[in-house]
Amino acid sequence: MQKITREQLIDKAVALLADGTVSCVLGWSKGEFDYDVTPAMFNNEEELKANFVFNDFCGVNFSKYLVAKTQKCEGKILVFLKPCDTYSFNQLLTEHRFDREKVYAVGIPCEGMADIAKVKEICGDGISSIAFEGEKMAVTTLYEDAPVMLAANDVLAERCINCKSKKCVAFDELMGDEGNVIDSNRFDEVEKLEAMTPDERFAFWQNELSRCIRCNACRDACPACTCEKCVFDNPNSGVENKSPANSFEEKMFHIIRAFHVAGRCTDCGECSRVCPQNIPLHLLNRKFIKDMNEFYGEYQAGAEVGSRAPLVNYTTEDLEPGEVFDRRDTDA
Amino acid sequence: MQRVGVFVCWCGSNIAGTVDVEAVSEALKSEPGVVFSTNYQYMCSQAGQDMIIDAVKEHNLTGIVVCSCSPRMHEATFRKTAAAAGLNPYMVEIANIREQCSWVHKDMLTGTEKAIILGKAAVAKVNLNTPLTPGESPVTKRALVIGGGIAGIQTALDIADAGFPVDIVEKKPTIGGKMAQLDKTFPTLDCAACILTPKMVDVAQNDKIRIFSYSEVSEIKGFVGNFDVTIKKNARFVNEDICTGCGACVDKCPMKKIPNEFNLGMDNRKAIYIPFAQAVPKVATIDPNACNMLKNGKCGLCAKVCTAGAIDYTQKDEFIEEKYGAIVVATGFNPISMDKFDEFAYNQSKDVITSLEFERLTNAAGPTAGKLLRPSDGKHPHTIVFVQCVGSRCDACAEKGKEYCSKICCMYTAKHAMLTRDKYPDTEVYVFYIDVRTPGKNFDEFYRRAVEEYGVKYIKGMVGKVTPEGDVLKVQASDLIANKQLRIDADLVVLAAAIEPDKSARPLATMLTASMDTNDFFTEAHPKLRPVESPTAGVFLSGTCQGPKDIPETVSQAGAASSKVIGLLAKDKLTGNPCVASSNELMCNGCSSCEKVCPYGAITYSDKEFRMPDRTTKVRRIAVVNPAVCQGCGACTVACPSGAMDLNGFANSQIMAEVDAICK
Amino acid sequence: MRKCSLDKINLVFAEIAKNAALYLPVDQNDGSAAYKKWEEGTVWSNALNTVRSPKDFFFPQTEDLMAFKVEGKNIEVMDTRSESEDFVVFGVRACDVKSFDILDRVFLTEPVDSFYGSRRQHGIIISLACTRPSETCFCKTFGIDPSEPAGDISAWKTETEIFFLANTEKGEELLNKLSALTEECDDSAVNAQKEKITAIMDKLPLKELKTDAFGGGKTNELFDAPEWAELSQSCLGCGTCTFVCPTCQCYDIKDFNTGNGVIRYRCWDSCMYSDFTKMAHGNNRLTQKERFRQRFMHKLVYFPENNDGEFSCVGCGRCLAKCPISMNIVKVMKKIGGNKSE
Amino acid sequence: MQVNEYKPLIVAFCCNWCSYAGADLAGNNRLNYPAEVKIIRVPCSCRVNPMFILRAFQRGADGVIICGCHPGDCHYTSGNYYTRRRMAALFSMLDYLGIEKERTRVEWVSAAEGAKFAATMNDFVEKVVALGENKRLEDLRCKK
Repeated sequence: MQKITREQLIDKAVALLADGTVSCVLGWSKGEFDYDVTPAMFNNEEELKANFVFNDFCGVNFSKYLVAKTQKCEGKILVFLKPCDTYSFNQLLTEHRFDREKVYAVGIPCEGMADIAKVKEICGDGISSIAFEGEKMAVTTLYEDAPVMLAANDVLAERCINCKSKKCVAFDELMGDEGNVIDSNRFDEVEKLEAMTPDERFAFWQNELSRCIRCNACRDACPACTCEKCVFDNPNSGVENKSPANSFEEKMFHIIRAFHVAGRCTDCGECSRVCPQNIPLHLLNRKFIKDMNEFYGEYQAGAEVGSRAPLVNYTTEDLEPGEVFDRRDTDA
Repeated sequence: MQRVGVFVCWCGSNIAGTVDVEAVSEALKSEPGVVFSTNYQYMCSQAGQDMIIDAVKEHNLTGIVVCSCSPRMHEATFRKTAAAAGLNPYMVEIANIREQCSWVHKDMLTGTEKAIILGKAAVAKVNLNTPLTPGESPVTKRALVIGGGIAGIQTALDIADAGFPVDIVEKKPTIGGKMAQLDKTFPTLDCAACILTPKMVDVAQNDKIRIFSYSEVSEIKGFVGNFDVTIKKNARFVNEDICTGCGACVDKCPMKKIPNEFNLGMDNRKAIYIPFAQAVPKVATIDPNACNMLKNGKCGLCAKVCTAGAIDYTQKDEFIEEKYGAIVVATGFNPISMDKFDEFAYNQSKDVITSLEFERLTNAAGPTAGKLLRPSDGKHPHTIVFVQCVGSRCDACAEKGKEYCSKICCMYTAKHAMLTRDKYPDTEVYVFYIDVRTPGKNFDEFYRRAVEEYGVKYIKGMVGKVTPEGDVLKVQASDLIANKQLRIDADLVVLAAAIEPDKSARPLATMLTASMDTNDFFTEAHPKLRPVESPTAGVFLSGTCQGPKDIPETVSQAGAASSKVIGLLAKDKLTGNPCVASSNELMCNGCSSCEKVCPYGAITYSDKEFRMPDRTTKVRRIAVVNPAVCQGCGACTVACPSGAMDLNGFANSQIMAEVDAICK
Repeated sequence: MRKCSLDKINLVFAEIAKNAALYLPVDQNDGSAAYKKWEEGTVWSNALNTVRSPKDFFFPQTEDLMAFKVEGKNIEVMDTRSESEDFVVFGVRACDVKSFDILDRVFLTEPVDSFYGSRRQHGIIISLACTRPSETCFCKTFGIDPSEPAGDISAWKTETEIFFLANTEKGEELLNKLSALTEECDDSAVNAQKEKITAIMDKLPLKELKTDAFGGGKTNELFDAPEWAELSQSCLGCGTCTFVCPTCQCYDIKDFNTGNGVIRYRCWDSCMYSDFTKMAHGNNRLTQKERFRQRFMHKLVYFPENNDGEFSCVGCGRCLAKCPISMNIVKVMKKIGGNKSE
Repeated sequence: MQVNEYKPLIVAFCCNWCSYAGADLAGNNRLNYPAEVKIIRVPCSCRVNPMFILRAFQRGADGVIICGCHPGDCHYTSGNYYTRRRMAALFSMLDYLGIEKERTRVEWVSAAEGAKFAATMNDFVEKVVALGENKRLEDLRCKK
């Protein structure tokens, strides 16, 4: 469960609105149920008190919204950034995608966000309410009289289980304790795939990617995908398409998507979160991250502003493309 | 839709021997856009070219495909042909059916099939060609030489000789550089000053050359032919135009204990000084850190004695903006610091010196008036140990020294050893070396003379430790050939310190967007074929800023660099290669990925206002390619995630069309 | 009404699959269900519904319309039609069955979409009554009774048995083929189940959602509602809602150059996309607000206006579950419709 | 003569300054290599976009090879260093998706290495032939 509370965040937002530091607030707005939270702009205390929420379902990465919102908003925007959002924030600044001066960033701690699918896996469908009680989540359904008590860890989203950092790397102000970059096992799944035979890997990805419906949610939610015009929407690019017309198109889309964000992807996990077909897209991004760490030294996109991503950098001693496999084959 | 003409060349039997040219021209007739297709014995001949010109006129062709030899051979020819026919020269594509088809495949069927496919690819590409016009930019007919050592001096003189104005920016109060500090030069043993100072005078007297001494380059903008440079002229508190260099001020200056940089601190100078007698410009300079008048307003003697009234304590740094067409980097070198080489006791004993200090000790204008005397007690040294490769070829000790060979040390050490034995035959001279490298005209002969005629004791091995004991330096070394340890009591130890690029080079490279290697030497545009040009157009390299060099090499490179500069400045306009990158501003994100991979610094950013669909406006950062600087490699096009960046002549759509045609 | 024990369900599937391809919801390894072709060993999913709607069977995401073979400068038109296979879709929920009526209104009115029509002719729908609706279900809002699903055959599943009732000739015919595996029965068990479902429907959180504020003729009233800006402010412009929607029917027709010719195909399009209905002059709807509004105005106002008051939403709840930022038609109806929606 | 011998389709992207010239030299010296290799000239190996490589596979290529100047010799000083990184990342990704790693290659061929060019192509084609047709990155629409 989150240590920082909705009330603390509202107080902060109200204070910053009151003293004129910011003119609006980018925050989470409550939904129909207790988990369907929508990002929204709040302009005053009244709106905040009525609709602002903060709970274990506030997973949306706000950084990307700043690209559009800073252009539209008069004055500064207050944005609450979870540690993983701050990496995206920095990466976007590295790419000059928004004006830093137009944002007042408040770093907030995050205890990991819940995955509603996991909640439903345990409690079943038909959720009528989710209440947060101390360290537990009480889930009531239409079909059981007593609520099911869930521990946060039972329903933690994959990206949060493999959280890479609890440290806010960008902020004007930090609420709560300063976290640390943590050791995660985020590459375990990638390693598992690497250990498979090519046939097994092909079968795995064929199965996963064949589910793609080309809704572009992965791209549109991705804070690295902020292109004014995506190559996949541009009829002149030669790769434009609106549908996964066949298995090649699926692979093409996902390879190029991952390649375009390689070195820029902060591993925030939004792509996998939003995929309606539960394709583990983060495993593509993480493969690039893992490879580049191994080939060219550790690099975390967004850890600081202005860093040079591995694919726009080089050393004269880099390994050869063929050596990628020699290395692996000798390791095995 | 393009109207394409296809011309298949037989190249005598070179192509026609393995490719059915008739079948190729026939097959290509039915390709989209093709309205005319033929074949001929020699397309490159006058008759062949006339055939193309006639066909263009007769069939209103808008694009031409020539199936012939490599484009590296005749692309230029056929572009000229197209121009003669009134077409844009870039509406030509070549299908290489000789080098990459008829010459490598033996079978007629195979050769013909492949030739058709290559032809189809060329047709597919030319269908997407657009007329390209090379950009033109004017050339400012003035060159800037950064650095006033022998490299800069020679470059400036050569450029000026061709009639172009040149400015030299030198950060020291005088030009001359390292060569001015040397005594004799190998392998001819003529005196450095005797050959350098006349050149310095030439520079001073040349009305095409301006010297900005005691100055630095503070900003560089622009591109080849059109650089805007800001030069910071440091305040020297002496009006250069008035100062006669009489030296009266220097005589009267009470501040006497300032270490003299020119003699590497082995003697002292005044707070107001002229570095050496032949300095150019020969004007005094006040050291603001030493001058009492500048520090606390108490003194003013120099102003009193200056009859010319040149002293100006209120002088300020001055910024001069000037336009240049070309920039030559001649920032030179320095010996590396000996601080990390404790084993040689450089910091413990005054009698352990570097080779450059040795030059000053043997120089008639040096601190000892040319007598070889120990810095510690002024006595004649009787045993001298020279240590080579101090910090050079340092594989294991990369953090202390350099991995590369400093190139000049073998020869100057041989010179030092020989001259010592010549002047002071009673002196024992040892030289410790890893290898003696003497590739150069008369170099090995010179070294052999040192050993054979002058009895210099060359020992293969390194000195492990130098320990000062009383007035003796205990030298511990190994003789690798005799395989034994040696102990020598030396009076003087001379270290051949590695050389490194001057510290000013790195920030300068950033300003120039010129690339450097990991050792901070400037990189050439091509290591073999364009060794005096930087990859950044309009930036040239002279002397040791590019790599270790001796004087003759430096002078020849200076000459080469100047001829490149002259070649550039001789043009009134620069015609660019039109196959350059260009960014579609509607799609550009301004993310800077392209800029990061551009080897030429051809990409800059500007903020542009766009009208948005909802009728608001939005200011967006967009990339702008300078076509005069871009060389057309295409690195940016792949770095660009949105595909906003594309390359003229090799557009994404064109290459994909070729792929499609080949894979049909 | 006929019934059969669930133990024998695979025999029923095998029997159906003898004459036609049989598709039914199957659990995938990611935990969700999807329609898969039945073959020996395929296990029927217990999930409430599939992520993708069954509209794919009649209106596939991608469908080749025709092809052109290019040789030299000759172009030959090729027939690529392939929608002549008989098939049965099993386990379609009431909401999704209703979606076919909505699609029919689009594709089967003149000019008839022969691709869709042909697939409709060749397909038999066996629906399935819901037993455990989700909190995201609001089919009732659109007059759909999940206990009374339509289709060629309606089915009800209890703990141990499955009940079938043929509604059409096609259904009757198919049910007859299953006579050896099924037995005639009365509707008491089914009625009991219906009652249970109705009771649950009354507990659903969205049970009060009303369409009163919407329908034909409301364009002027709603088009410029200030709420659209707020509702659309965080829309990412992805196509998730439209692609999981059983009633979204917009498509684009595109040409694919194969190198040897051209395949002309159609594929789903999304009104949320910036290049949706892009024409030579540019786009109709330039901002995400306009695109967002289009989707909901179409479902709630324009469609009923042209289709006898029929809304083009069936309340299946897929968009509620899948929108990356949890914006959806329910929130739109409540905000735009105000107290008329409660 | 084998009539049904499998003929792979190989696309070779060659940089204008080194590898394309190397291929020309192979021609000058009449060094044979399989006709299945079709060369596309690019200014620098760094011009090769991963999209081109996927495009080639989509359209029926069985192997794609990228040739550039040796590291350190790039006509544009650093282009091939970027190629090296991009392709290392891309090829590793393709392998991760189960696509046979022998279908893609980067080779540095200088203008003087005509023999190396021919040998490289012979070897590459041999490896691709051993794999057979590209099935994993094919687009069936292009085979109709």
